[in-house]
Amino acid sequence: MTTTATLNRLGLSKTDYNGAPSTLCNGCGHYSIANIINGAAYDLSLDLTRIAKFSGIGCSSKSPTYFLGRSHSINGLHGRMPSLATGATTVNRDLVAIGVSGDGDTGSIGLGQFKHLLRRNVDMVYIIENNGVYGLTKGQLSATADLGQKMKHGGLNETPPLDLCLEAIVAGCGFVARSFAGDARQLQSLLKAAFSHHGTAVVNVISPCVTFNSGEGSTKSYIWAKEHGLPLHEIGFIPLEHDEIRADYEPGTIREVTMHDGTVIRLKKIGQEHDPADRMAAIKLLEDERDGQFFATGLLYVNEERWTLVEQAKLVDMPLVQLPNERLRPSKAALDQINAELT
Amino acid sequence: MTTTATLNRLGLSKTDYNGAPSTLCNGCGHYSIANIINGAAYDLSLDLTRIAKFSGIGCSSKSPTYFLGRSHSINGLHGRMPSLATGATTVNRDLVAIGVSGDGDTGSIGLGQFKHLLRRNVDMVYIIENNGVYGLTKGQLSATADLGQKMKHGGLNETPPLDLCLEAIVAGCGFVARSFAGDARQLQSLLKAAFSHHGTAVVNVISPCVTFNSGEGSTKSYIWAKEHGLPLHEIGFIPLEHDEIRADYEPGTIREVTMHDGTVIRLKKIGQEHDPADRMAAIKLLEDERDGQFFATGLLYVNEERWTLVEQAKLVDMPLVQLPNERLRPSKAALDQINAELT
Amino acid sequence: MTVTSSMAHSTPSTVVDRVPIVNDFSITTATVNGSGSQTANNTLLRAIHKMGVPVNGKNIFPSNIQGLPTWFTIRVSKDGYLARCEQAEILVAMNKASSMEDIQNIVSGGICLYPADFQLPIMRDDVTFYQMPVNELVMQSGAEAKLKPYVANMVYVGTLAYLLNIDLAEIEAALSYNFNGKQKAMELNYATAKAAYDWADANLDKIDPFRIERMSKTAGTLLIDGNTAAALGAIFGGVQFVAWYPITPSTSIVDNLSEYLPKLRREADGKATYAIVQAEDELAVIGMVVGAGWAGARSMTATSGPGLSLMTEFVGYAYFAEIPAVIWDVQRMGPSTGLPTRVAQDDLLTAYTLGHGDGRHVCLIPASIAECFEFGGTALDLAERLQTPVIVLSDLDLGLNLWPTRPFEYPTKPLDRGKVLSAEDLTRLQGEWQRYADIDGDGICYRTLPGTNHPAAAYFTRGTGHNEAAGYSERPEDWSANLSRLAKKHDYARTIIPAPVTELVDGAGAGIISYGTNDPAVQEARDILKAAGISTSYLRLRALPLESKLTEFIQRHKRIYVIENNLDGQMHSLIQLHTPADADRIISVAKCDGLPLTAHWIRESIVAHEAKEQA
Amino acid sequence: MTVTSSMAHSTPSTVVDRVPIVNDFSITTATVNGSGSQTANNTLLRAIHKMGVPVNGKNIFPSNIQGLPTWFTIRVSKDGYLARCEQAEILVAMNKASSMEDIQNIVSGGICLYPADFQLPIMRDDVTFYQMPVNELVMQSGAEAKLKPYVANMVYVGTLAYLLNIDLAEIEAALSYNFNGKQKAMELNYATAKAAYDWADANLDKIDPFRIERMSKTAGTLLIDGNTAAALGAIFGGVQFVAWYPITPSTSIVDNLSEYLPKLRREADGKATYAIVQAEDELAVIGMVVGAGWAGARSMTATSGPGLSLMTEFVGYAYFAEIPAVIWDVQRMGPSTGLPTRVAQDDLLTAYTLGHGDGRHVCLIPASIAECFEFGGTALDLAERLQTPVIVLSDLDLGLNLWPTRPFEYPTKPLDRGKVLSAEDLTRLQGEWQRYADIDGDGICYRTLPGTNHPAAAYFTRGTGHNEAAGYSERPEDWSANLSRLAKKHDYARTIIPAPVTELVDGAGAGIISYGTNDPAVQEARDILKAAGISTSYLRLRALPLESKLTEFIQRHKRIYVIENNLDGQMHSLIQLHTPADADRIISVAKCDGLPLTAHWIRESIVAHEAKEQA
Ligand SMILES: Cc1ncc(C[n+]2csc(CCOP(=O)(O)OP(=O)(O)O)c2C)c(N)n1
Ligand SMILES: Cc1ncc(C[n+]2csc(CCOP(=O)(O)OP(=O)(O)O)c2C)c(N)n1
Ligand code: SF4
Ligand code: SF4
Ligand SMILES: [Mg+2]
Ligand SMILES: [Mg+2]
Repeated sequence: MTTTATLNRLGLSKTDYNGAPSTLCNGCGHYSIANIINGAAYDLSLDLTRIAKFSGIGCSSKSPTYFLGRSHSINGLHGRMPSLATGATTVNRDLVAIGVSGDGDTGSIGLGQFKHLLRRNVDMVYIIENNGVYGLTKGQLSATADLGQKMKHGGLNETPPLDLCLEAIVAGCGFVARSFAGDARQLQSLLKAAFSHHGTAVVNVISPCVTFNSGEGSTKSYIWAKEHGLPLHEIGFIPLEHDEIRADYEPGTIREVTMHDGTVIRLKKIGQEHDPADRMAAIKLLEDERDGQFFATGLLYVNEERWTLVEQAKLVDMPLVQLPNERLRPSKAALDQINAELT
Repeated sequence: MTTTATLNRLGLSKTDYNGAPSTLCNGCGHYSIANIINGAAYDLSLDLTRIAKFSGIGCSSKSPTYFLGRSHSINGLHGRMPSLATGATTVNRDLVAIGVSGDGDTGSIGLGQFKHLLRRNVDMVYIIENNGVYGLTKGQLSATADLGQKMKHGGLNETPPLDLCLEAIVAGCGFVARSFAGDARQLQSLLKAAFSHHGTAVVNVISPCVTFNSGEGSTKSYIWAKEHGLPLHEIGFIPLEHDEIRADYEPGTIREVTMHDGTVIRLKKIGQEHDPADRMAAIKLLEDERDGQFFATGLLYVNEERWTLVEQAKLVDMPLVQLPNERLRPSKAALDQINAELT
Repeated sequence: MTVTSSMAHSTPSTVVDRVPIVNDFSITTATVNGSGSQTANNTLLRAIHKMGVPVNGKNIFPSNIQGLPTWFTIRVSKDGYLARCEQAEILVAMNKASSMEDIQNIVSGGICLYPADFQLPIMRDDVTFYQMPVNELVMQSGAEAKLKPYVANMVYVGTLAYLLNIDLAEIEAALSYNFNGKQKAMELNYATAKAAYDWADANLDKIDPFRIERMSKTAGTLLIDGNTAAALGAIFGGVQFVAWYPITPSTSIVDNLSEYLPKLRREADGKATYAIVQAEDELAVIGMVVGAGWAGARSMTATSGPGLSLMTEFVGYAYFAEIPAVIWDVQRMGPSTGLPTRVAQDDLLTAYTLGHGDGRHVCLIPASIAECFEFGGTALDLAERLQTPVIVLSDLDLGLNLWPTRPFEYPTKPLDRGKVLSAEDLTRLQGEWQRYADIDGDGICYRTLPGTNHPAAAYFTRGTGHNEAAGYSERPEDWSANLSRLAKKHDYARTIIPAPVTELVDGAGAGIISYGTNDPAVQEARDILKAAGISTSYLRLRALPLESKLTEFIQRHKRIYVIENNLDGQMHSLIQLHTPADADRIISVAKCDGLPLTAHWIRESIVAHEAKEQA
Repeated sequence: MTVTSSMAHSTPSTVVDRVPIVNDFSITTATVNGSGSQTANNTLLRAIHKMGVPVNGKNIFPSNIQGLPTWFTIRVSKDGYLARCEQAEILVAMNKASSMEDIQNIVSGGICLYPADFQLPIMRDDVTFYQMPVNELVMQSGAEAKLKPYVANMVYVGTLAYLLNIDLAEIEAALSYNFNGKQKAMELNYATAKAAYDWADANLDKIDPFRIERMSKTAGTLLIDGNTAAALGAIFGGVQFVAWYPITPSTSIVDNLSEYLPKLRREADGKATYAIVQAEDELAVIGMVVGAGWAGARSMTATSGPGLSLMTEFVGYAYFAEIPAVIWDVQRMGPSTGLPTRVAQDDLLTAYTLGHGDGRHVCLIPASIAECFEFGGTALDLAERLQTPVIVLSDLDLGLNLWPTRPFEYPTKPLDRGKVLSAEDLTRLQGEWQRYADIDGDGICYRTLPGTNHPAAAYFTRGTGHNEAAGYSERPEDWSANLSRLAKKHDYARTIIPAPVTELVDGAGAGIISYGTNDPAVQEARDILKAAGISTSYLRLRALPLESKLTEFIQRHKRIYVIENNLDGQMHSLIQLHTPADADRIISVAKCDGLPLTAHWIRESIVAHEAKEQA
């Protein structure tokens, strides 16, 4: 009984979802996230052979080594994960794609690719492990560093941070969530929802760098995130196969979002009123945060309507990479006809 | 009398502000803009020797040849104008910098540099000549192409356009305006205001490409822009030296914005209510436009508060490039001391 | 006819004996770009081609859309010489702005056609000038205002047709081909050409010797550009994924993919077995291509110099992580933005060594339409076989201009998908495999694709140091072993890439080495040299890395000339490095000014060197 | 003392005669990164240095922040040989994970120190093992938990100090230097080192021969890394603008600029005469640097391989538009991301030819701390003089490791700002000037800066074809003339760049050519070879392009060995191309595995070749 209880629908145990031992610093937020990803994938019974992991360069981008060790993975170039993922998911629409990036990787060098990926709506979960610094290169400010943050060599940061959630929304992203590496429960639920999303699901996770940016006042520290994080709702994830009986909730406290694949996300209001289907409301939420007193976590915005890149490209149902060679090379008759037309 | 009347404060005539003859297509919006720039510079009596023109690659980016021919100019690489301008204006804070770019140059390949330039608040006027296509390479879709726009080789565009004004605002830009190459009066006023702005002033100008994107329904065509453009206000520009007598306006119809250099911009309401000092209002305006029925023109957002990059860097008042060599090489005593410290 | 009679008003004094010159001259039309002269020029080209006479047309155009001088040169050659000539026998001077200079470039004894209203000062008495009543005929055509510039060009088409004796029926057929079904446009244009022909017939006194006569040298051939051939080659090579960003002169490769793929590679339900993604820039392009290649698709892009520069980091990554990718670099004149609409062979060294650190890439160098088509597939095969980026170095002259060619040949070899382990293979191997183990001794290892349904399929791909098991490693031994294996793979590549094409001539003291679109000029120069008593052997390189046939060739000849269209003599350098013992005998004959090399220049250069050698 | 006595428990059987080995051995400390061993290692290094003995320390560390094996090797050499040795006489085994392998790398007769709790299986009987009571001493130190790993390292500092006879006062001084005023930390650490020393004194039976004795070879010298020297050099070279993006191992150049510039280049009112901008990536970095250079500032950046790759397009632009820019490329192991924390000299070819199309860049190659400082200024001078990008090819070994050096010398030459026309100049010239006219015949033209207050000052800068007047031009003549002038400028550069340093030895049959941080290993190898009867000449290159002195050197010697730290023998290739007549006699001795070359390997390689030559 106990043994079967610890196996998921695919008959895999939790440890089957593990990656290699971490070489990140002890306490690094990225490592917590790695474990949470494992948990979500295990709970969802994701097929490890169908998962493809993508990353750029940075401590965060190293982390695919530390989760889902039995899945294919490509650790690319700094800031260029989006393009790699675009190519790979387009030619294999069956892949379950997870991208992991840092705030430097996505917000500094990779901002252009990030925004254009969202415009194309590449079908993937895009996790930003946001610590406000460049961890791997030892603590320089990234594009999400706080205004007034102390710089390595003296002086305070005068350049306003990019809000990557806001950037995602205005670029047309259809799933924008924010969470915190220290809130395993929320993050895991959000990740599950993200896997059900149709198109790019951005999950911006505050992930403290204990070595270079956990000083007092850092909005990317454990303490700050715990004290200022404002969950918008409790998230329940109701997978397809479940036929959960609907509990009676107080009217107005529950909102259900039906994802493209039929799963339902149940949001139980706990913070301020927020309708994640309302793009303007999501933007306003983020704008209101700019005074720095709190930051909302949870599902900020969701829109299942947009076509993914693969749909836009009107591809055959079979992944392109699985097409047999006969379906790739047109016939001799076709060439003869071209020759004739060109003569 | 007539001759002096046609000379500006610097004693220069209108033609002194001209550039070389255009090699753009007849009727190209970019050429109208070139002339409007000349006009604004003449009116403002800008010192041509202090102006530096920056551009990337594209028909738009070629246009600095066609205006202000007596000013220095650098035609850089595709999408990289922002970085060139950042370097040059930082080392010479006295330059009056004008950047000219296209929607492809800024929105596609150059999006990252554009956004990061705005974060730094480089002191310059940044003109986007927005025609929704790549003119120079003969009509491919750019990042501002309309949803549903016909593609060169069949099919309709499924990728949502970037709204470069919205992008500018969320990146922290302190002056965001939109206009139309066919509205010389408005654009010239906006450009004058832009020159007075402290930091990056983005002027996003719908500039029809008559050769590749002026078909029916194109939101970047002359016809569409004329029919759907919605000026928010009439713009009066009151330069420093003037001591204009204030006419009596109906209360509520006039809003004055005092720029950093003391000039005043007087906005006379003609369209819907809009407070350009309200960032959220500007965002909402742009969001509301997304149904495509109109587009607001005028000064969308202004905020004179932010420090420019030169201020953030706390540079000496004299342009760095004018510092004599003695102020660049520290003394022998300084080196001796370093040697001593390191021993 | 209300048109003023406009006779030839200058009889060349230097030309005494007007022996007919048949099917052997060049025509230059000088126009303004954006004036639609391309249709006119292609019509002439095609008509002559259809009369069985070998022709090639070169479009020498500016890098803007409208209003600057443009030249189009048609080489008509009964002997099949299709290289550029420095001067033309026939000038059609439709651009007043450039006409003074253009007229200087007419071969003595040649002719010049120009619109009657130009009032050209006649400053050469060795050239025959013919006025054309362009304005009148355009007026008569009744064309609406915006079509007038187009119709104007038909006047020179008709006039030339008369003068050169080009069959009007061929003009009509060519127009109808070029307008491809747009009947009204075709008729308007043809009517004007015909009117011009008739006017010329009635009014012109032909006193020049130039003439086209039917022959059958082009029978059964097509007239087509290299970029179209490349696109078709890639399609028949089974391309699955294309990412791109527009850049002259590579854009038309993707234009053609976009035209032909929907016709050739959509399933019955209209769904596509390929994807084309226009990226936001070349950094994203190459990322997508590499991502698709990693996932197992045959993927490619087309670009030119500046785009290639932006791909530098990612190409190095794909080389080191061993991921297939194909890049067509249609070369234009660099460095930097350079001359986007002019030709050069100047990315060779950059392409071969692209990326920081050590490393060399496989490059293919097509010289003809047939090779563009062939390499379209070969590049994809080699990329997958070698698990590495393959760069095809075409150029503007080959890519954009029209060349006669035999019909495309259907590929006989099946697609080569390289060493990929399927789930079944893994089961058979009991899951025992290592991504970077050199099982076969050719330096190429086995890979799996993401999505392979086997628990042991997954491996970790990275641009950092790794061991055979694809684990991260900083161990010096692992690093050295891996780089050595990559070098071994490169050596293996030498044996499977397209071999040079060699023509050995007994007793030839000099061997010529060249590549790409220099070929027609080299061929012609060799014939001229031979006629002058200098016989040469010829080796045409078709790929990098260099290989053993080249070494043999070099050793067989006393003097080696490497002819190329760039400043630094880039191939010359690579050859010197390949055969250091012979480095001193290998002479660089290099030039680049934006134009294709000419036989004349090659001959002069070689003669000068040979004279030195003899002295 | 509650510490268990922990005597040396293995007496090497192979070593019979324990003659003291003084000031001539290597120490390797094997630790885990993030454990703060750097302070301990630098303390040892500095203490020995201060005892007058030449030392160099090499940090061989992993590319992460914490938890992976790290080695630090201290070469102690009375003769001043500072190259890496393949094995060390003394191992401090603080990392159990790597200890088995580390112990294999001890020179026979050497010693191994390790924490008592490791329970190492003693598998070498030719090595002396000493246990250290690390845990006990750390406990005794009373350090708070997070400081414990740091303090642990002090145990080996103290133990080694005792064993090698390093003056405790020097240890104390070095610690106080390294902690730079942090008194408490210094005291805690010193107390532990001292406790370890005392414990060793009381308990250890020193039976090994290794010993430090004071000498005076380092008197008056500093111990410093190349990146600090480069930063200081740039500051004393008047740098005005720095843009950068962090990348290992170049980051500390900018770290040092950020430390020193505020001290050295702020005016009385606290305002800066320089700007440092951290860009969003290297594409922006180089754009900013070029923009600042165009505007007239001395501007620079520092990067490494991947960053250099991203700068490809812009460097080609700056070359062609003729804009000064300085790039320090602190080389690490490529291709691709490679080994970010390991050394190589592998960007040479990439740097020299960076950019598509033709073109060559001036590169400087420092070999020492002094040259890092000197080239900091020279690069800025050359960039402005030649109006072109200058790339300085340093490397990780030189950039990050500590080397003894003479105090920096104040530059004697004034800043060279190149050919810039002021408003006054223009008035004198009556406004007559052309941006790209070669007035002086050196290929370098005059420029004006934006903001120059003269109506004729302005010109148009572009990466497209241009004529002498800086007007856009597609004319073949203009293009050729411009490229030829750039080639001429490159030739002129040969005459003003740092010349090679040559040591000619009469009768030497072999000439060694090398560059950069190979220098110490080459010097040492030459001495060993000489002792073995093989005398060699030596030419150390300091810049590209190559020049005439090199040619002479090559011609003087029968056999030429080019020694370098990369796979492809990149400099070897460039030299072969420079002197094709001699190409065949030029032998490549190249290796790269992430570590600095050793004298041993160089000697072996040359001996093997020489033997072949003799045979
Ligand atoms: C082209 C390039 N430039 C610079 C680097 C060096 N680099 C490695 S990681 C990194 C920053 C990573 O920051 P972030 O994405 O926030 O990841 P974190 O380490 O903070 O998780 C940089 C600049 C690189 N690898 N490649
Ligand atoms: C790196 C690089 N890639 C591609 C190109 C080719 N190219 C030149 S202009 C251009 C697009 C210009 O579009 P836009 O900025 O909208 O300017 P427009 O011509 O429409 O005014 C492209 C793709 C280039 N010059 N450089
Ligand atoms: S440096 Fe920061 S981001 Fe990197 S592993 Fe350590 S804690 Fe995590
Ligand atoms: S192509 Fe379009 S953008 Fe370019 S010059 Fe012509 S009209 Fe203007
Ligand atoms: Mg980070
Ligand atoms: Mg455009």
